[in-house]
Amino acid sequence: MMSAAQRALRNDIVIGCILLALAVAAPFVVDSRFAITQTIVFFIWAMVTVQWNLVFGYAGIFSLAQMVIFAFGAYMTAVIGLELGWSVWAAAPVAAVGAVGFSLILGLACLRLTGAYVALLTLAVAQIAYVLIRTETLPLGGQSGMSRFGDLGFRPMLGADWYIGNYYVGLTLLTISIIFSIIVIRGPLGLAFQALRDSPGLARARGISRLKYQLWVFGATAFFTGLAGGFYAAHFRIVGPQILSLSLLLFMLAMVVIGGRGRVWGALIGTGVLLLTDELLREVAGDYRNLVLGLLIALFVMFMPQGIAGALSAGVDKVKNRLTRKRETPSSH
Amino acid sequence: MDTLNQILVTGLTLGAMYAMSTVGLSLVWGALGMLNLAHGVILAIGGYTAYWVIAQMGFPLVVGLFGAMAMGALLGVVMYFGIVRQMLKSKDFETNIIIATIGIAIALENLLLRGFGGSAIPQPIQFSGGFWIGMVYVPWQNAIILITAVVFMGLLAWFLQKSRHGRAIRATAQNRDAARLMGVDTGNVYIQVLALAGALAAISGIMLSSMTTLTPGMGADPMIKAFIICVVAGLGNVGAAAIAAFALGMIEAGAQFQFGSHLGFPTLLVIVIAVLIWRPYGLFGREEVERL
Amino acid sequence: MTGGPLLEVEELASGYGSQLVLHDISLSVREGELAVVLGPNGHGKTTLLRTISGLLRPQRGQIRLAGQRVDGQRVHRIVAAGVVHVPQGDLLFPDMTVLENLQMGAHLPAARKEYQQRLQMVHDLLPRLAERANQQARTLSGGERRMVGIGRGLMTGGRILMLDEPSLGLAPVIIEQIYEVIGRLRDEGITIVLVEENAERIAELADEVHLLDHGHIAWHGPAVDLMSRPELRATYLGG
Amino acid sequence: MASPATPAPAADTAGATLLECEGVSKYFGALAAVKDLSFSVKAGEVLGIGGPNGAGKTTLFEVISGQTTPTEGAIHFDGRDIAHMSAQGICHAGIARTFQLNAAFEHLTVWDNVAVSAHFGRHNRIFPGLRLDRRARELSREMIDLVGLTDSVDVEAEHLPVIDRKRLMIASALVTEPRLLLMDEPVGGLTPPEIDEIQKLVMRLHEGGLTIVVIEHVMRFLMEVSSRVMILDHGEKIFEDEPAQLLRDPTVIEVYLGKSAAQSLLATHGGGEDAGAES
Repeated sequence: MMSAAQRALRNDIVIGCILLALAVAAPFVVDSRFAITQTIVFFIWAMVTVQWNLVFGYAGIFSLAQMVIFAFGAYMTAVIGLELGWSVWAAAPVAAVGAVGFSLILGLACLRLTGAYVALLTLAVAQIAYVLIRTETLPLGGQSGMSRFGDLGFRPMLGADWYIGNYYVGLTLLTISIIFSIIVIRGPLGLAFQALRDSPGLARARGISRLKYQLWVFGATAFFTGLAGGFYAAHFRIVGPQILSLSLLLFMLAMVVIGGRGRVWGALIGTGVLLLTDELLREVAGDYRNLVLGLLIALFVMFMPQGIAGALSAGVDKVKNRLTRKRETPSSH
Repeated sequence: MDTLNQILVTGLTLGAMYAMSTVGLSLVWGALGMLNLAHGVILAIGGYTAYWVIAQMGFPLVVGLFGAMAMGALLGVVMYFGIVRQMLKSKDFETNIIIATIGIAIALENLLLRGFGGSAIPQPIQFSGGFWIGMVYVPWQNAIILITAVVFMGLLAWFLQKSRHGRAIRATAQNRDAARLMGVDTGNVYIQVLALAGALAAISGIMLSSMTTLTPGMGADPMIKAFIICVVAGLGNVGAAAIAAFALGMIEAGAQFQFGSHLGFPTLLVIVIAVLIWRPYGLFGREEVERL
Repeated sequence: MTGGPLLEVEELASGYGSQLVLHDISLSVREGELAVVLGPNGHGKTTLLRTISGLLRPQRGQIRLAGQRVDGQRVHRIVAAGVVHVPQGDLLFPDMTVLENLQMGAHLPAARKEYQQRLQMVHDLLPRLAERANQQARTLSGGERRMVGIGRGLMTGGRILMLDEPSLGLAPVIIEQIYEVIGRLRDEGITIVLVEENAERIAELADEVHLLDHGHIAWHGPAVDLMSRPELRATYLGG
Repeated sequence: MASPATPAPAADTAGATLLECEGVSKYFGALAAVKDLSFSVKAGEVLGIGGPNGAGKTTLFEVISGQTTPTEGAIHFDGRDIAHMSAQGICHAGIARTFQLNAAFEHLTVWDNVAVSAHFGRHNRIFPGLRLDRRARELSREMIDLVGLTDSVDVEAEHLPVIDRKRLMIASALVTEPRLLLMDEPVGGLTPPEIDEIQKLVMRLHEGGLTIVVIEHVMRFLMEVSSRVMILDHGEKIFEDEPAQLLRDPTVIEVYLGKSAAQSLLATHGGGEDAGAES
């Protein structure tokens, strides 16, 4: 009989394939350019939140450094493109490796701390980067940002439909990062993090080093976050300091929290729901968009701490129990 | 010699402002184990309330000050009944409360934007002129900020050390169950602490806007500095937070003169990161050993 | 006032989340009586005291103090009604001095009124606390911590004093001193509920003994009856 | 990593010293939890440790297993100085332990509790690996059967009764393939029949050649399981000898056992030289 873990893995694969099929078919079915380009933005932010969910939801590291790592990937891609003249296809992966290096340095500084201290320190690092870029202390184009470093090159091939090319590159990158996150979550590392969260002292006594494996996940997720940054730069063809703003960071955090921390599909659901709400609120609430968003975040974390994904899986379990109880003969207990 | 005096005056003023907001934050963490990310926007609301009471309603400055303190305290109490009380019972309260207060911060800042517009507004509580001490010219503005901070720090220290309620707050921070077994109504303690922190934040909001201007987002930077000072002093150590506030105020003033005003803050952060790597639990913090 | 029982617990069930530790506990303690609750670790002794003092909300059953229901109320109200709980492991305020810890005991208005005489009584009963008055609680030895815990409880001046394993972690010679203090408190007519893992000597001191086994009261009765029951002695009074 | 002293020969031949503590002390502020303690454990031996609560027994285990570092003194395991090694390093070096308060990974099933210890506990891993390695799975199945938790494999640790939590702790310690097992009150809070069960298990481990150091209050268990007993009081050693001598030692009786308990144990165990405690 399949153990609980194997059944969960099978479910993930099934859900994954269905979503992938829908996403692949979408450009042929939907012909509105706005819907496709918005989905590309969804792909970018989903890549970041999926990795952040691994760091925050599973590894239990309360880091607010995800966007500064994302920005590192984006800016490095731009710099390589401008200075070395490389095409974005080569610059982005190199920038992603750079982001891994940057995150390991950051990790060595922060990961010996716990809980609130990590959040504060990573928030401070993000604020430093924002100030240094805005005041042009770092030669990264200041407030207006950097551009003219090239793009994915679909314009010559597809002309007006260039964004379809970007769409499929974004989809591929997101798929890879989700597969990576499932492998980590369902593998020994996922067990190690659950053990570290349940009892750090016992985990240490059983040979699990908190710092080493948190650093490992910090670096590994930084690769995909950096890559997402590179893709962001290639897609929008400009990189500016606003990607480091506090409001964007908190918007992304809301995606992870509302979606459901520590759930495989939590980040994806959260990203989708928040982007849709943001669009709706732009028309409906207009100037009061942040007010509603802020209250939403507070209410969700108070009344649905395990997020939409958590509530969904709880609902599914309830239905399943009711089904199994009906099927079993009453005398079985 | 002159720049040294200037650094001293600016440093003490910065220190005073940071002390006012940091001490409230450290108190709330000590008693509740709660990091309040809405602390920055409460600071801003304090500044705006003083402006509204004085400039728009025409009341005297003193009414503006106490009105702002009352508003700060009220926000603290509303947050207790609105969010904190339910969440205290939930699992991993420490991370959830940070996210919930982020939501409140975003919402309140949006209200400030709608209420007072985004453009900078001057803070009516201002004092011009100054006086000389030996070779040093001290503007009244800086002197009053420093005096106010020292007075409130003294009152707070007396309250915490000597008064019955102050001791109950310290007891709750050191061991919540034991405090309850002594008949302390911990719910009451939390309300007092949040109200106190709100009032102190409102005052530091007035101080800050009197040196710069009122803008809806003015609270973010001082809040992060207050966090950093708390971290350097060791979260929950109120006395050390006041000392660290003045120390870091001086360092930032020195850095501003040395590297230019926009580099004061980053230098501060780099120093803090160095401190945290050297002492992961802050200068005065202690590591608790977990017994299995 | 030896009228009805001072403390009555009826059909109490309590535990942590879904796991019940106490299943169906009924016991009563009369004014001036020394009641002892014995039983191995993990069978619900501490849970019982934490439920009576309100730190734990009972899932079923009633608790009455001098006829008035107190179960379900907030801890500070139950303490104000007169229940004093000296918790297991003392739970002192580490960064406060011994005197400040005792002052915290007299936090409630009723206790504060008689602060001076009560402090004098505690210093007479536990002279070491006067010597250590200005020392931080964190730096005290095991025995001294226990005395501060009991002294702080006495400062609250409630009607019933509940002590959770006062012998825990102390050398026998110091346990002797602690029980001697408890004996004197009993002679002064203070109602005491004492929870212990296995304390043969304290059983002789007790008026009534309740044996707790897996969350149920296995037996209760006068101490002298217990002494004459070898099979109960074997299982409950130390292997 | 402290540089090892002269590399001693493999210590698994019975009788060679496996663990050596010299002048070990641990201070918490002014309080000396462990004071200048020296003792050694030979391979294949069972050392029982007794003494009142707060005598420093658990602190001694925390110092040996690397949860905290000793204030003074040296600890040699198999010839290597492990005084300042991390808890993970000591686990990989071959020392495993169980805990007084029945620690477990609450939200993991019995299988996952044991498997994660087997995967990460046997040796230092640079890469965490993408799947549980084969050896880890084999060991986990073997040890779960040994301790008798076969039919609660999918139960989450938090729902286990006390006796099963203790079995789980033993299994998750054994899968790290230790050469020395530190057991902190393995029968604390158990009923007499449950004590016998755990005692049989510990005896079986000892017969398998595992060196064990066990802390326990239940004297009957401690006497029957140990080849040698050490009694601590206020962080100092007040007795170290055969279990049979324990009941006649005046200081142990005065400080720890109390007269009545000593008499009753003498009646059942002491009775002259052929005390049942000879392993």
